[in-house]
Amino acid sequence: MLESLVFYTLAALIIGFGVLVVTTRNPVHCVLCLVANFLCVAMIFVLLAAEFLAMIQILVYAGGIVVLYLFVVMLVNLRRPPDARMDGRRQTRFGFVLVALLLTEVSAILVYSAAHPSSLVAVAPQRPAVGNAETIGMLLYTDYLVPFELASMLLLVAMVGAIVLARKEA
Amino acid sequence: MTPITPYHYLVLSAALFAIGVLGVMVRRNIIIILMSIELMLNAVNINLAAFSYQLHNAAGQVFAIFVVAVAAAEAAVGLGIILAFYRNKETLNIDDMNIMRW
Amino acid sequence: MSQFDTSELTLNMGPQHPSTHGVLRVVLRLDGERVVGCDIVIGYLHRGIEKLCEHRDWAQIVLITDRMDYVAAASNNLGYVETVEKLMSLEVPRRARYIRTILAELQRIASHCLWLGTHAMDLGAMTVFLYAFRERELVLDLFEEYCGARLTYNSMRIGGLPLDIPPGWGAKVRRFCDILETKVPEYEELLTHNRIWRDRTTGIGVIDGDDAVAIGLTGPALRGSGVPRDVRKDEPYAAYSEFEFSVPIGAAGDTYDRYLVRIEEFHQSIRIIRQALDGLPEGPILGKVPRLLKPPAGETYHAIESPKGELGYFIVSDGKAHTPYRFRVRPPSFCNLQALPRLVTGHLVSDVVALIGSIDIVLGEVDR
Amino acid sequence: MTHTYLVPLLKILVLLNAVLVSVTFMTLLERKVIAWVQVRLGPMRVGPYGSLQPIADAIKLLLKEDITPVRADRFVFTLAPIVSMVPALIAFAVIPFDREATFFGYQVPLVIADVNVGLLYLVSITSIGVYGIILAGYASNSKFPLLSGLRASAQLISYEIAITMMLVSVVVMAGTLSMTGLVDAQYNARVWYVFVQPLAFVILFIGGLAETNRAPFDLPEAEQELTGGYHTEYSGMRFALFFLAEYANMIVVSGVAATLFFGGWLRPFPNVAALWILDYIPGWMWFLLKTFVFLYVFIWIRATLPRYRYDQLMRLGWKVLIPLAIANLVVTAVLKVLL
Repeated sequence: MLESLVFYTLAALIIGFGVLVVTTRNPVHCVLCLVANFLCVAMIFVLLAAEFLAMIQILVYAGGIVVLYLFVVMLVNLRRPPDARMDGRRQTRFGFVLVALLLTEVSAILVYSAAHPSSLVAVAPQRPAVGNAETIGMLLYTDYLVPFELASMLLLVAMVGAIVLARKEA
Repeated sequence: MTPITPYHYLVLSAALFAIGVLGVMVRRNIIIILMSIELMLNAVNINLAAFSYQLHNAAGQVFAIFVVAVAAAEAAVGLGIILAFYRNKETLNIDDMNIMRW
Repeated sequence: MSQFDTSELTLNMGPQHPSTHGVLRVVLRLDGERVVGCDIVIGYLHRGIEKLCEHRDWAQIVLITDRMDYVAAASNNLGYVETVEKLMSLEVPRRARYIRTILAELQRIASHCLWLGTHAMDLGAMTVFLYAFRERELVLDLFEEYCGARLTYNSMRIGGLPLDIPPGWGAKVRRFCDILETKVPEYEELLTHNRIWRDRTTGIGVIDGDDAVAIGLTGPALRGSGVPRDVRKDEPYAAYSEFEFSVPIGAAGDTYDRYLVRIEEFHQSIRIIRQALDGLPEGPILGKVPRLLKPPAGETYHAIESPKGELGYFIVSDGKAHTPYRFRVRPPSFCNLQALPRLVTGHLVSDVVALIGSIDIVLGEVDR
Repeated sequence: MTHTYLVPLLKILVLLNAVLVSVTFMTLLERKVIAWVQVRLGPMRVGPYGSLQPIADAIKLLLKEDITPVRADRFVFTLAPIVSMVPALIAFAVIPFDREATFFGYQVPLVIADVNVGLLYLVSITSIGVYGIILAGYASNSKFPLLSGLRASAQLISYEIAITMMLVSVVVMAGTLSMTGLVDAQYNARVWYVFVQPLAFVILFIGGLAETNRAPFDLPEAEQELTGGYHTEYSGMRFALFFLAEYANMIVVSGVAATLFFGGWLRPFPNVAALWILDYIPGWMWFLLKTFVFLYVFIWIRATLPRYRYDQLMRLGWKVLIPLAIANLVVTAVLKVLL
């Protein structure tokens, strides 16, 4: 009961903030909506017993990546008159068609799978103990060591790339 | 109210993903397009977490963490490119970004 | 490629800003936080003192000079009265010269206390501010006992002094010197060897001796660059020729050296005051001055070492009127302020406040 | 029902009030301590020895006109103080004041949520706090706040790395992320972690100073340089919120330092039975006492040290603290595996 209530509230917030991200004209407000959206998603993760993931979501996404976005938006806004920030629309019709197609596809899959429940989904949704950091850590450093190292390489490359790109040329 | 099933999460995730797609298609400001991509990545994360919960398997969360790492890398490089571009062209309009080099 | 990359930000510091020591306005051009250019806008405190003096008689001007460097009023008085005495070739009694020296040195201590407090405050060391003001308060008390005023003293007369020192005043000054001698190490403990203080001041606003001379720096700001120029030594006035004291100089010419120079001047001032009190002669305090002051036609320039640098007066008398024909001040703050744009360029916003503090300006004197 | 909902709600209510009251009185403490350092009396007029000064301040700030600059982004301008205040408050949720205490026959653990990712929660919540400052800097539409916002975000992000690295080495020692678990681990290890991880503690404390924008790292709000920084354009209660958030953050950092390195609610020498007399002081008193000591040190440092410059601050963070934290982590991990 309570879980449903929390879920529907969060879902409404997520969708609402998502829509705002896409529709708001002022980029700074967009970034704010994005942060709110990410925080709600983090709470969804808590609902899914993935506390560690939720914290990572807040720490890395909301506290790190989006700050970067905010920074860039602010730096860019600085040098422009306010009216130049306004943002027209493009590809609107095509976008909506694409989204409609996407949603149709997803709902078709949902209807189909609801009619033919597969063995995978049938596992009882009781509260499992997979949320804690220990389990994830074990998996990360044993089964998924190679992807993990690759991810760290990716981050390193991205860091170097970002520095090279952002550096002013003398 | 019906109990919350994975379907609920999947619908939520699909909706969020759709919003992200819409943002990429509709907006002109490249920063907001990047932000819409972040929205889509989050939709994916919701899916991963939901299945991980459903299947009692933490692997889903591990992959969600990889997604976060990729998103961080993407943001760093993407924003770096945007800044470099902006310094040269004084615009963020994606329609103006139509040449491979300058 | 980087032709559009001129993202300069113009930052208007002042005239209402906590660290511009009054109503100085500094227009900074910033690249990020780095200063690439700096314009100084002055005049917010302009009262037309020089013109005003041409319409007051000779004795009244003493009072107006108080209002220039209002944290070192006695030095301003001294510079003016000595200029007029030079113009009129008046003989000043020795006792008056001694007391003038004591007053000027006390004033130097008070001014340096104020400088130290605000300079440290600008760099975020808030306690030094109150410590320094505590000692400044003692000086003000001494002045109050001497002439009844705490800020604008009107403490000198052409040809001597208006008042003799009150009984017991000398002992109080001695006691103050003893107190200050224990307190200066206290300031130094908080600053001189403090890692953050050194990081904030060493290498900031370096100017070498030749440049400093070329730009017209005087006072501690010049001596910090290693030029041993001190009017008290080079062209002694009052009773300075009779005392022993040394002129501290810096080596690197940065903010830290200017700080050290001023700290050492505390000690030198104490030394001078003690010698003056020891050798204080008896005698009159006012020389033979005509009732009606009317200096002969002529012009003269006379400078003294005010706490901030060389304070010079250029006075022209036409020998007819009871007022100066032309009155012009060479204020040390004004001339030293010219170095600011040169000092701050290339440094960060935080250093700007350090440098404004380090050249020690008073806007009342800059704008007059 | 009572236990699952009412008790936590009550705890939240009590804690929020306690935090807000102590935050207001922190302002008095700060003014008094700094005054004593500077050989003056501090506030003396309102109440005996000025003890009611915070209340007078609060009333004054509440009654002041709330000005929004004309060119400001009104929505964000209003949002920013809230955004900086909320994370500071909800961070208290995982700080344990004591294992448990008995109220009216109920055994109540003195922590709102003993979650198994408590430490991570703290780190992530504090990382949200930076938004308040950036947004205030942006929304004011004024140059000094803007510079301040840029300074603050760079500063907070850099020092977060060092702090997190350092927290990891504590976690490696204890093998848990739960705050209660960390205290228990110290009890079982028979030693406060400050003696095992002195470097980590120093880094946490320096990082904590920087995270809370306290002197000597108070660059974002340097009055002498940026005329107050991000809150230059704020007035009235919104201005007060920024200050309350800063003080609440100080309490959080002090509480975390006390929990992680000084045994939280444990009395000194918890395993020495001969000091049984110390047990008469309840655990939460010990915790508050330790927290208070840190708060005092915060204020003491502010009264003593000059301010760092922006580039020096970044150099300290990136070239000193982060390498040290990483080295500390590596050494800790190696020793943990070997021993």
